Amino acid sequence: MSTVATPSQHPAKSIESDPTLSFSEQSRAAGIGAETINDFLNRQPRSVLIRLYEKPASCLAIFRLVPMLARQLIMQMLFLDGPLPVEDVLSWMSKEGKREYEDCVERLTKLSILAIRGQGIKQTLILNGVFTEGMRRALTGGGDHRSFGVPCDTEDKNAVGVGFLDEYARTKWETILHYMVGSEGSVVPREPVLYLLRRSDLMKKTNETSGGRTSSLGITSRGFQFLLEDVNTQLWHLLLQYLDMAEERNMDLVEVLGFLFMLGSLELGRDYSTEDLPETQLHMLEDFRDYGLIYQRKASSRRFYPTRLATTLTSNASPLLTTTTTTSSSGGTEQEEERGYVILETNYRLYAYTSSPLRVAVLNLFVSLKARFPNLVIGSITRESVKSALSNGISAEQIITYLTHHAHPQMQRNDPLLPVTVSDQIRLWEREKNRVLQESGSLFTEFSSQADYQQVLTYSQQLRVLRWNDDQRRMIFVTEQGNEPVRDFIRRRVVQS
Amino acid sequence: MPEPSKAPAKSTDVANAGFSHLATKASSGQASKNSTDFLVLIIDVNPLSWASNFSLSSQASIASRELESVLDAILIFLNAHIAMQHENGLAVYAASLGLAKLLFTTAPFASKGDLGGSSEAIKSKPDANTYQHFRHVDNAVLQGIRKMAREVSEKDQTDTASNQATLGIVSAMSQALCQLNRLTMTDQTGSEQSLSGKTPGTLAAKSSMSSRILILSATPDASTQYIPMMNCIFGAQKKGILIDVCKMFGDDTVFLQQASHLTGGSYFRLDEQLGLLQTLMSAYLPSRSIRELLNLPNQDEVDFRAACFCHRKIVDIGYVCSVCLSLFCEPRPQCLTCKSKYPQSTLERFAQENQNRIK
Amino acid sequence: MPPRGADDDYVGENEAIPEEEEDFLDDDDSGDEFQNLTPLPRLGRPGLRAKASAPAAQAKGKDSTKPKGKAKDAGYSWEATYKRSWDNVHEDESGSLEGAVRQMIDGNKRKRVMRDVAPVQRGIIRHLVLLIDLSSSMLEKDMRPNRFELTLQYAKEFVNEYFDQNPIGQLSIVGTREGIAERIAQMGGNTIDHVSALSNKRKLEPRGEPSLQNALEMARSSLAHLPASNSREILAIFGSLTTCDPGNIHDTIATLQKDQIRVSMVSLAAEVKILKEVCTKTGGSFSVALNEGHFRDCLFELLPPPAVEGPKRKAGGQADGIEASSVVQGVDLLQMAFPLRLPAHSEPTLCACHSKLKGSGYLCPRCGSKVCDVPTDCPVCGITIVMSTHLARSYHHLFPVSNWVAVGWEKVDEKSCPRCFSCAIPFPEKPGHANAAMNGAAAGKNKFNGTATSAAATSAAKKSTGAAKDDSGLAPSSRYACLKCGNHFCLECDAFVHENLHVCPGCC
Amino acid sequence: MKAYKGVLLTCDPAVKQLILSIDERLRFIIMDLDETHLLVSPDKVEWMRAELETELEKNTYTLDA
Repeated sequence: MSTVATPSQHPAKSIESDPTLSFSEQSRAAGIGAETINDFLNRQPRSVLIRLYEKPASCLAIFRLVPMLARQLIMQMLFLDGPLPVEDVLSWMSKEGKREYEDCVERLTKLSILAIRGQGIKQTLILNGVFTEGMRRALTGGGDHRSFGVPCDTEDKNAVGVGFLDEYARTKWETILHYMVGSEGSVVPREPVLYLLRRSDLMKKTNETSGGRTSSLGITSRGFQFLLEDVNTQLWHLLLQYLDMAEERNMDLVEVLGFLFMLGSLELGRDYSTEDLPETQLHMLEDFRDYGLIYQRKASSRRFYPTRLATTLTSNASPLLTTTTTTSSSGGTEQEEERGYVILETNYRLYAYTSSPLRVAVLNLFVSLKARFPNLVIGSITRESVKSALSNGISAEQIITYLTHHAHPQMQRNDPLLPVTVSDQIRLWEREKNRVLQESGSLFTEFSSQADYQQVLTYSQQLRVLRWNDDQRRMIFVTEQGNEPVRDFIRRRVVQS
Repeated sequence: MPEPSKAPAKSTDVANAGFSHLATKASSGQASKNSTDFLVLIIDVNPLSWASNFSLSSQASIASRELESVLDAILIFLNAHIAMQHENGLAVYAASLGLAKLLFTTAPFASKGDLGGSSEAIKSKPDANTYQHFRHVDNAVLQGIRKMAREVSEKDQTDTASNQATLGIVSAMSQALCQLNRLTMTDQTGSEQSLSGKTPGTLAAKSSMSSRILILSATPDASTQYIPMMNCIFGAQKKGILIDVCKMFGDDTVFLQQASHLTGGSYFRLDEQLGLLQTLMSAYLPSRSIRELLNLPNQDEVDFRAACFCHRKIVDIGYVCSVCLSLFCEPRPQCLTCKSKYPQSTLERFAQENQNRIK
Repeated sequence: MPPRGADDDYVGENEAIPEEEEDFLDDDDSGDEFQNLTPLPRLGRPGLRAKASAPAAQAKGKDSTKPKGKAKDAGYSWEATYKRSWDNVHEDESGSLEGAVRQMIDGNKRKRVMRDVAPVQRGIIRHLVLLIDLSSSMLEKDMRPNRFELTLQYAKEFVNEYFDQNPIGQLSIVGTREGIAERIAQMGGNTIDHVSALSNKRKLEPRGEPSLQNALEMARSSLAHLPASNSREILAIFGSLTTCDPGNIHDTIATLQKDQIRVSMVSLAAEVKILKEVCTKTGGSFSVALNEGHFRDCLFELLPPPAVEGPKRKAGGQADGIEASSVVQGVDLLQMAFPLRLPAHSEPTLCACHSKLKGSGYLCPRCGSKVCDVPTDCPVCGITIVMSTHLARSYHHLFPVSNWVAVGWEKVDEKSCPRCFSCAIPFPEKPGHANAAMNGAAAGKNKFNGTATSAAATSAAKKSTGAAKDDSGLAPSSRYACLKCGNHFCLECDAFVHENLHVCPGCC
Repeated sequence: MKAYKGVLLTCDPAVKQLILSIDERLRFIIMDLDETHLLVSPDKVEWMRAELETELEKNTYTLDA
């Protein structure tokens, strides 16, 4: 389904992200979530991981990132004292289970959680000692690792409630998004945020200065795709960039990751002390304030409150902000909206029950809006509007996913959820745009003999550079990369013969 | 324009363009795989059976220490269940003589007010060394069970009649089913279904919540509970709720065996106490979504022969009252349950048949 | 009959609401009388028994005349005055309809719950012949898509539900067309056989005239030999206004009466004298379907096992040769066999019922022959083979959960539990305390409880208008109490317990 | 044995005809390979796409227009 290939600026990673492993509970059909936290962890060296496992909170968070079957496997072995024979494990799996089991073991070994000992039938599985210790601690409690956040012992005179935190997190986060879509009167976020946006190729410098605005950042096509994602994916996308950056800034990755995972285990609406935090984490605290992950009354405050953005970080809940508001008791309308607000009819007309300018701005990316009411926007999906979205780099699949995700509860009764006419038409429009595919390379013709032709053909096939060939007229088209080797091959053959 | 390298990936995409229904089906299948799992744990804390099981050790202190160690295992198991998935739900009931109590639930609608002292636990300061969710569960369950034990022992002293009371396991099951029912209702999109009348079935099928009940049983069957127990089982079966049973000690209970068999759950009899944690972890932790990947312990033979109401004898051929369907192992003139009198002729005929067979 | 428009059933449904409400109130009354009695009627004391069954019979009689009465009141649906359905809906103070709509929904829920729970003796071991008119009149299109298609569809649903509710019941299907009766499905307990027989539309093509007498005779022949303890019923779906009979139908009625076969009918066209007479004389019910929805309701009303009318039935002359005695008829001791289940991986052997080679199956404990499916009668020794779960599945008909009563505010005090006993949802605060609580944490947690809060709002509204007694059976305090254990439950649990669970969580 | 540098276009036959007609105005096709493939000179591709777009646009009708 994925339409956008792995981001080109990370060639190293794209090799790592083996499709079988990309296990993307978070990554959507679209390409933004192409690298997940899993891929990031997979490429960490063993020493980093082992140090990470010293904190039970990190163990728990990483535990929740691996596939369900792997989690079960870990749990099963956690309280066994000896190694577990592979044979036993296999006898306990059903036929389908065995296939998934291979993947799980591979992933767990990559994370240095599991090791395979021995050969042949006598193979045994053994859990990493540090991880076992950490995980057991997490489950049984106790110890003095203090990895689940140190609460403040003193009463906060300016204590804030959950409702406030939710509101705070939302405004902070939406400020960034608003800035990206360039809504009227949006506030410019702080420089580190802008830097991250630029770095992650969501926005780039534009030469023309628009209006009276001081900033000269413009949204990129990746940025548009980013907007259509749900908050969880967006957040992780930025955090991964942050992790990448942390490496460059020589921050200790273990502390950075450890802090992230700790945030995920904190309790909403409680204040935690900053006192025991090391330098790196204090620094992160400051950065995370900008994203709304954390609330601090003053920069110098000795306590901080995690917001819901932070506490649900390590959960796989698909629409994160949904949980943000459904379980909170603030603002009834907001609650309703979170369950979906878009009604799409077979006549391409779209009704969006929302008052959020951000949502309207996002919809405006691919819907031509007709009318706006206080709590309702009416528009229709037209060829023009979809085409402009496509030219911005948004794919049809992304549009459809977005509409599905935000469908109004009233639509839930339909099966399929979206009118088939509309979803198919959007795909057809995309296809229309791709009626001509191009690929540069070279065409080889006028081979002297059928044998020559055949050899070059096989050779280019082996190199996987062949794009087109015609046996009758003995013509071969190879890609640009294939040009040189094939040319060499022909030359060598000429010399030989 | 897309870069050329995309072309191969694209082709399937394009091919799917006209078949969006296929695409949506596939994606919904994916979603259901990560569905949330709601576990209801019913702990049998019947003091009589606990005491009798450890009567060999003869000292009350040892028995209570045993209980503590079992509780520890249970708490680790509960924590593991919550750890498995952030969204996993949990409710814990304790069933004792004549009563069943909700100790903890994550169901959003339930009032947490007077649940087993958990309110005090929430107020208390968190501790940096424990995951908060775990702490809430542990505190609620521990305090709840202690409170219950206190109440039961107090009641014991006041009236001895409570010794005759049966175990509140059916009460716990029916409460659990009610809560699960409510949970699946709030899970679906509200009230439209009852307006349109016939939709609930289709909606229920779509709901992504999978729920199961795990019973840690210590007490043998009570024959008086047969009918309510069976009704609970059928209720669970209709709602698609699994019932897992772990028999901690004591004899097998036929009712619970049937419960797990009829609802597709697993029944396991623990041979030694020490294995409790490992058994819980390996057999009862897997959520329904990954059960299809595993071979869980299963009963080969479930005894579906019925036990008669008069002597609790297992019968091959029984005599059934046509009014209340009570089952007896031998012909009798009057029904024990509904007091209906049977025609003399029938009784004579049966007597004759029996004689013939003996000949 | 002219085809009915789509808006007819709209009116029809609205029509049904007040009618049924009245009805359930009646049921409720009769239930009250029973509450003085032990849960099961003591058959040994005929006096009590008679008293108990009399109102039941009355209620039953009312039931049977209900559809007719309804039809009379409403006239034909095209003659009815236009119902202003929106008049029933009132806005609350804030101008929202939510409360009013919610109350209607809850009212419906409660109504479904308030079934007759009077503990009457029911004929659990049912034998029913489903008789389907296959005459050309079934091709009328007054019901969509036409009578025939609709009937087949509902019949399939009926069969499925029937076996679900009557696991040890048996069913056979008979059709009638071109003046003769034909058997569509043999008497048996297998849902799949019956449904597949009903799915074969080509074989059931309606044509010609029906013959009521032939059909009844054929149905009777498959019921008459059954033992007295089994309840024998015929359910006919009749579309034609005429019948083409070879003899005197009154003779047939007399034999049906003699064999104690109860005939119920659903007519799709109109009330026909002879059809009605068959039903009333045999103790069945007769109804005329007004529209598609009502047709379904009429059919499905007959799903729960019928009450057994004790004194009227007299044994004697039965195929089994059971002599009449002083005991109430229908009460009997039955011999049943509980088979050994063979797992699927066991050695394949021939089964006694189809002579097919199969691994799985059940062994009759008396003669050791193998059958494919239970419940059934052993083909070799004739004993009834059932699983204990089949028996258990019927228990809820015999020991129903008593109706819970709505609790008024005056009965709520500090001692009563603040949350539903079974699902732990908090109940709304008593109005007096509400203001104080609203400011506190309670306001937040009540949000989840949409039902309860809005119900409280509507009940508060009701109070202000002076309507003291809530006629819909809804509790102003959103609490429903079990009289036996005294626990309070919410509306959802009330519905769930009575419809699905059949166990009161407090009583066991 | 000969080699041409160029861009391989893959398209459906209908679009190919359109491209051929554009080619009549300004030659850019190096070789017509088969029903669905064309070899064209790399520097004209963008221009050709723009032309094709306008051509296709002429044949599309929308209600809103």
